[in-house]
Amino acid sequence: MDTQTDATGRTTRARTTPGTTAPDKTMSLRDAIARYVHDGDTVCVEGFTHLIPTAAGHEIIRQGRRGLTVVRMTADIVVDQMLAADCVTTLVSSFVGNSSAGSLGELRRRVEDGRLTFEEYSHYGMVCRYLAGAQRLPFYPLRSYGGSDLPRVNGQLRKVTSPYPGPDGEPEHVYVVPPVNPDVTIVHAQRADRSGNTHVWGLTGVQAEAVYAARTAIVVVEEIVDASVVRSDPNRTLIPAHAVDAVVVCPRGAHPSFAQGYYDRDGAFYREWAHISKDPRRLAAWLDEWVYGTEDHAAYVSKLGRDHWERLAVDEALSIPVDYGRRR
Amino acid sequence: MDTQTDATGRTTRARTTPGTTAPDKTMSLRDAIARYVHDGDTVCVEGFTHLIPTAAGHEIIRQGRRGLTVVRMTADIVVDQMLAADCVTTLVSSFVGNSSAGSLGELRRRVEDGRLTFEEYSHYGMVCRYLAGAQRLPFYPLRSYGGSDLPRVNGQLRKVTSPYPGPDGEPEHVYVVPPVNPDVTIVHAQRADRSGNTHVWGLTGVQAEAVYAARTAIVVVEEIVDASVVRSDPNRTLIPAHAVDAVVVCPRGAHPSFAQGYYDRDGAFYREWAHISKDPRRLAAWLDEWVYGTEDHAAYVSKLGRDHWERLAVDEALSIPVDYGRRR
Amino acid sequence: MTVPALAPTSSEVLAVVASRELAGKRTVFAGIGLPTLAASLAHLTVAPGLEVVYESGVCGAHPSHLPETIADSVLITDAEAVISMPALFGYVLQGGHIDVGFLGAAQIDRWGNLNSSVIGDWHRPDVRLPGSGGAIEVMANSREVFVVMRRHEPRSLTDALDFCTSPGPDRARADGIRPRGAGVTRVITELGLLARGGPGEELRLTAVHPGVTVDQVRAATGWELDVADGLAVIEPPTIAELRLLRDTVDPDRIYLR
Amino acid sequence: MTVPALAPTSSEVLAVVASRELAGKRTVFAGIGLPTLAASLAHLTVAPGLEVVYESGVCGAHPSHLPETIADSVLITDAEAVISMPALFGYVLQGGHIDVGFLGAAQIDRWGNLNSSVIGDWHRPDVRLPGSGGAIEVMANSREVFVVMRRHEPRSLTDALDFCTSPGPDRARADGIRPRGAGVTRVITELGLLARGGPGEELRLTAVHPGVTVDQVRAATGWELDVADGLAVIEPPTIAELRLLRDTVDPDRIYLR
Repeated sequence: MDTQTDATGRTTRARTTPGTTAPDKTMSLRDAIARYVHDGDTVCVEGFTHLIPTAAGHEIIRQGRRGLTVVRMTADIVVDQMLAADCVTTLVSSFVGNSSAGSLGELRRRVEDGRLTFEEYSHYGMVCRYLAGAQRLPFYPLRSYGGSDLPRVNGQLRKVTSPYPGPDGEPEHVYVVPPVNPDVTIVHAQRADRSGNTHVWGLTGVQAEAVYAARTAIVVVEEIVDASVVRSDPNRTLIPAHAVDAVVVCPRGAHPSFAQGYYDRDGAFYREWAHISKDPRRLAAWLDEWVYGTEDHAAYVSKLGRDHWERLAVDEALSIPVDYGRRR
Repeated sequence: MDTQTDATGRTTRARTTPGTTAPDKTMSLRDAIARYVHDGDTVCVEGFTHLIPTAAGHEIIRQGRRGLTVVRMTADIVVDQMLAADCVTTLVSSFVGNSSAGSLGELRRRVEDGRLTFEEYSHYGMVCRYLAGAQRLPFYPLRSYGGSDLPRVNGQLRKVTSPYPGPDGEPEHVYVVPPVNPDVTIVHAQRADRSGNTHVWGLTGVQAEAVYAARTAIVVVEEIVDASVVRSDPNRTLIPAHAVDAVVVCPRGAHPSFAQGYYDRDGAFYREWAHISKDPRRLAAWLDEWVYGTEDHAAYVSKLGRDHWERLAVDEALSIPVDYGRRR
Repeated sequence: MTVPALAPTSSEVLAVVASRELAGKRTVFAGIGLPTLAASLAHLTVAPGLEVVYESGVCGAHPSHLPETIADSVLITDAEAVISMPALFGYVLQGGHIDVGFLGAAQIDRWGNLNSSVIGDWHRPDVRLPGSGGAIEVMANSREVFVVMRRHEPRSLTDALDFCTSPGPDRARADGIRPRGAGVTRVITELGLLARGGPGEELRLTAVHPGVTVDQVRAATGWELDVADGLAVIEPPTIAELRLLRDTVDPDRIYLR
Repeated sequence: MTVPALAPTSSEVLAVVASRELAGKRTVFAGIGLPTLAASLAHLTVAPGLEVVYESGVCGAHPSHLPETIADSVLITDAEAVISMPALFGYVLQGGHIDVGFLGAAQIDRWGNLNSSVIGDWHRPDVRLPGSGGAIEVMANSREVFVVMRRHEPRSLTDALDFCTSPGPDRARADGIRPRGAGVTRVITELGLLARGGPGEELRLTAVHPGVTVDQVRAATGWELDVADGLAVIEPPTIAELRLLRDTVDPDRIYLR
C-alpha cells in the first residue's frame, strides 16, 4: 500500500485490488517523463483551463527536454514556462493568451522575434485534429475557416468537395484538418485506478480525444483510488485503461489551474504571471526558484505553503448518486 | 407537484424548481406523439439494446401514423411491431435481428417479400450519419466499407479523396456517409428535469448524437426529478435542455428492454417474440391485446402485473459520489 | 440596495445596450465580462428564457459567485450540463443551436470581419494577439454575432484588417464555402450602435449615445461610415436596468468598472 | 466441483481451441457465447491481461452473472468503463485498439470475406439475415479476426458469397481503400482449424480434430481447400481447461450446450 501525504496533511491511500490481473501502471512523474517524453517528440498537453498538467510540464523542464513540438488548444502559463526553458521549437495551438489575465510574455517575445514555429488553428480546428487522430481518420471536416486568412498561413487547412449535393443542388465544399497523433499525450485528472481507468468531472475538454489520438499516454491524477471506486460509476471513466500507459499520482499537479472539487484556480498567480513573464530575467529567476529549485512537484507544493492552499480550498458539493442496479 | 405511482407501487415525485425561468416541457406521451410525429416523417428511435423507447413506438401505433421512415441502428421488437401496424414504409438500420433471440418475423416477411424499403448500413455507418447530422456536416468519413457489397446496394455510401497524402505518399481514399437529420428523435432515459436536462447512465449508445441530429426531440424518462438532482451532477447530463422539445414521464417505458438501475431486460419476452412474430395472426392478436387494447403505457404496465415486474426488479448498486466543490 | 445616483459608467451603458439587443433570444454564446453582464441583465428583463452557453462546455450555469473566467469552477458546480469540447463545438455551435454569439476583436472591418491574431504581418508580428480561440466557429455558426468594442477608434474599426481571423459570410462565400449565419449584425461601442442585416450589407450607424454627433463617429471610424435613415438616439440606461446591474448582476462591481 | 468425466461437447472444444489462439493478446472484441467463453478461458490460462471490449461500449466488465447479451445489465454494473457508440467505434475500434475481433457469419469464402446480410439476392432475399451490426468495422479495424463456425459445410464455407457484408483486406484494396488489419486469420470449426497470415493469402487447413480426415474437411468445404505442410492434430481439451470452463466460466452451462 502506498501512502502519500499532501501539503494540507491529507493522506491519500492507493491500494491494489486483490484478485484482478489488471496491470499496475503507476509510476513516479520523474519515471513517466523519462520513459515517455523524448527530445524531438510531439507532446500533447491538454486540459481546457481546468486540469492543466502543470506538474508534468515542470518535470519536462527539469529533465531538460529539447526540440519538442507542443500541441495544446489554449497555450497557457505552463507552455510559456516550457518555452522559456528552451524545451519547445514548435507550438500547435488555437489560443496563445494568458487566459483573461494579460499576455504570455515569453510566447509573445518568441513569436514576435520569429524564434518559434507556430501552427495556428481555431479551437474547433484543434478539436477536429484530435478527433481525426483518435479515430485514425485521414482528415476531419468542419464548417468554419471559409474566408479566414488562417489557411493562407497554415497549409494544413485544406478543402474537400462533398460527394453529396448541397441543399441548393450545387456542389458543397468544406475545410478539413489533418489528424494529430502525438508521440505522447499528458492529461491531468481527479482520480484513477492503478491500471489507468480514469474518472474526470467538471470541464472534460478534449482529454479523451487527445489521449486516444496519442501513441502513448500519461495520466496524472490527484489520487489513485481502489478499482471499486471507479467501478461504482463506469460512465465516469472518461479514459479507459486500454488507452493509458502510465498512471502518476501527483496531488495539486494542476496548479495554478484547478481540479474541480479538489482546489480552486489560483487567479492571483495568473495575474502575477503577466508581470513575471514580461521580464525575461524575472521569468528566469522564477524558473530557477520554482522549477529547477524544487526537486519534484511535492516540493513545489510545500514551498507554496499551507496558507496558500488554504486560500484555494473548496467546500464539499457531492453529486447525488445514481443506481446502476444489481441482478438478484 | 405531480405524483405518479408505478406498477410496483413506487411513488415518483416531480417538482418544479422555484425561482428559475426554465421552460416546463413536460407533456403526456399522447400529446408528444400527436404534436411531434406526423405521417411521412423521418423518425429516429434510438437506444442501443438499453433504454429502447418502446412505449413511444406503441403510442405511434395507437395514433395510426403512416408512411414513416424509421431510423434506428438495431431494429428491435418495437420496429417489428411498428412494421406490423403498417406505420413504416422505409427502414434505415444496421442490424435487423431480434437481439440474439431469433428473428423479427414481420421485418423478415416484409423484406423478403419486397414490401419494405430498407437502407442498409453498418453500426458505425449509422453512428457516423448521426455524427454528421448532429454537427450539420455534409458527410462523415470512416475507415470501413472498402470492398463491401453494401455500397453496391446503398448509393449513399460514397468515396472522398483525402487532400493529405497517405503514409506511403500516395493519395488516400475513404468512404463517407451523409448526415441524417430526422424530423424527430425519440429516446428513453432514466431521469430529467422539467426543462429537459437529461441524465443517462449505463449504455449511452448514440442517444446524444441522435437527439442533436434531429429537428425536434422527445425525451421519455423513468422519472422527472427536481432540477437540483440534475444539477448536483452536470457531467451526467447527456442531453442538455436546449436540445429537447418534449419531456415525457413514462415509467417502465423501455420494456422489454431495460433501464439500468430501474428494471432488468425481459429476456423471456425477447425469446417469445421470435414465436409471436413468426405467425402474422398471432402478431396481430398480440398488437390487439397489448397495444390497441391498452389505453396508454400505464395500462400496459399494469396488465403485465406486479409479479412480472417483480421478476425484473434489481437490487441497488449506487455510484460513489464525486465532489464538485463549492467556493467558500 | 444601491441608489443609482451615480451616472452610468461606460461599461454599464455598453452592457445595457447589448442586453436590449438580446430581446427574445433563446441561446447566447458569451465570454466573461460585458457579454455575460449583458446576458444576465437580458435574462432579468427582455429575454427571460435566455440560456448562456460558455466556450468551456457549460450550459445553464447557476454560479454562486460572479465567475472570473469562462471555465471558473463556480460555473460548473450547480450547472445544468457540462459537456465536452467536441459536443460543445460540434453539436451545439456547429449544430446550429446558438442564436447570438458575442465576440471581441482587436480589429473589425465594415463587413464585420474580425482580427484577433496579430497587429502587423502574421509571420513577424508587431503584436502577437491571443488568436481565434473559438471565435472562427462562433462567427461561422451562430445565427448572428454581436461585437462589443469598448474603444471606438479608426485603428480598431478599420478599413483594412491586418489579418482576418474570423470572417463574415461574404468572405466565406468568396472562398467557395457556403455561409450559415448572418455574421456580425451589431457593433456596440462607446459612441453608438452599428448594425447590418447580413450577407452583402455593410455596417451602418443606426444609433448614437446622447450627445454624440455623426461627425464624431465618422471621425472615429476607419472607413467611410454610412448612416442609417432615421438615426436614433440610444435611450440611456433606465433606473431599473441600472439597479438590476448594480444590485443583482454584479454587486461587487467586478466587471462594472 | 464437476469431475470432467463427460467427454467434451462440441461447444467446449470450440471454446478451448479459440482460447488457445488468444495467447498473449491484450484486447479482444467479442460477442456473447463461444467468443466470450473463449476469452474468459484465455484470461484464466494463456492471456492473463486480456480485456474484452463489447460492442455495447463496455470495457473491463466484471459481471455478477453470465451475461445473456452484449448489453446485459450485469456487464454494466461494476464495469471499468462504459463508453458511447462514437467512442467505442471511433476511438477504440477504428482507433486501432483491438488485437482480435471475433465474428460469426452465415457464409465465409477462402479469403475470409463474410456474409451476414442475405441468402439469395439482396433486393429480394430468400432469407434476410440480421446484417452487419458492427461486423464491417470489426473486420476493417481489428489487427486480426477469428471466426467460429459451429457447422463446417460447403454452403457456409463457400466458393462464392451471396453477398459480401464484411470484406477482408484484399477486397478493400481492390476497391481502392487502404486496408488496415490482416482480416480473418483463424476459422475454428467442428472439423478443425483454418488459418491465413493476412492479405493475399487463402485460408488453409492447418489442424484437424482427432479422428477427422483431410478428405472429410475438403468435402465439407465449398472451395478447393489447401492443406498446410505439417498438418497438426488439435490437442483435445485438457482436464484443466474443461474444469475451468465448467466450474468457473459457465457453471450453469448456459452456453456450454
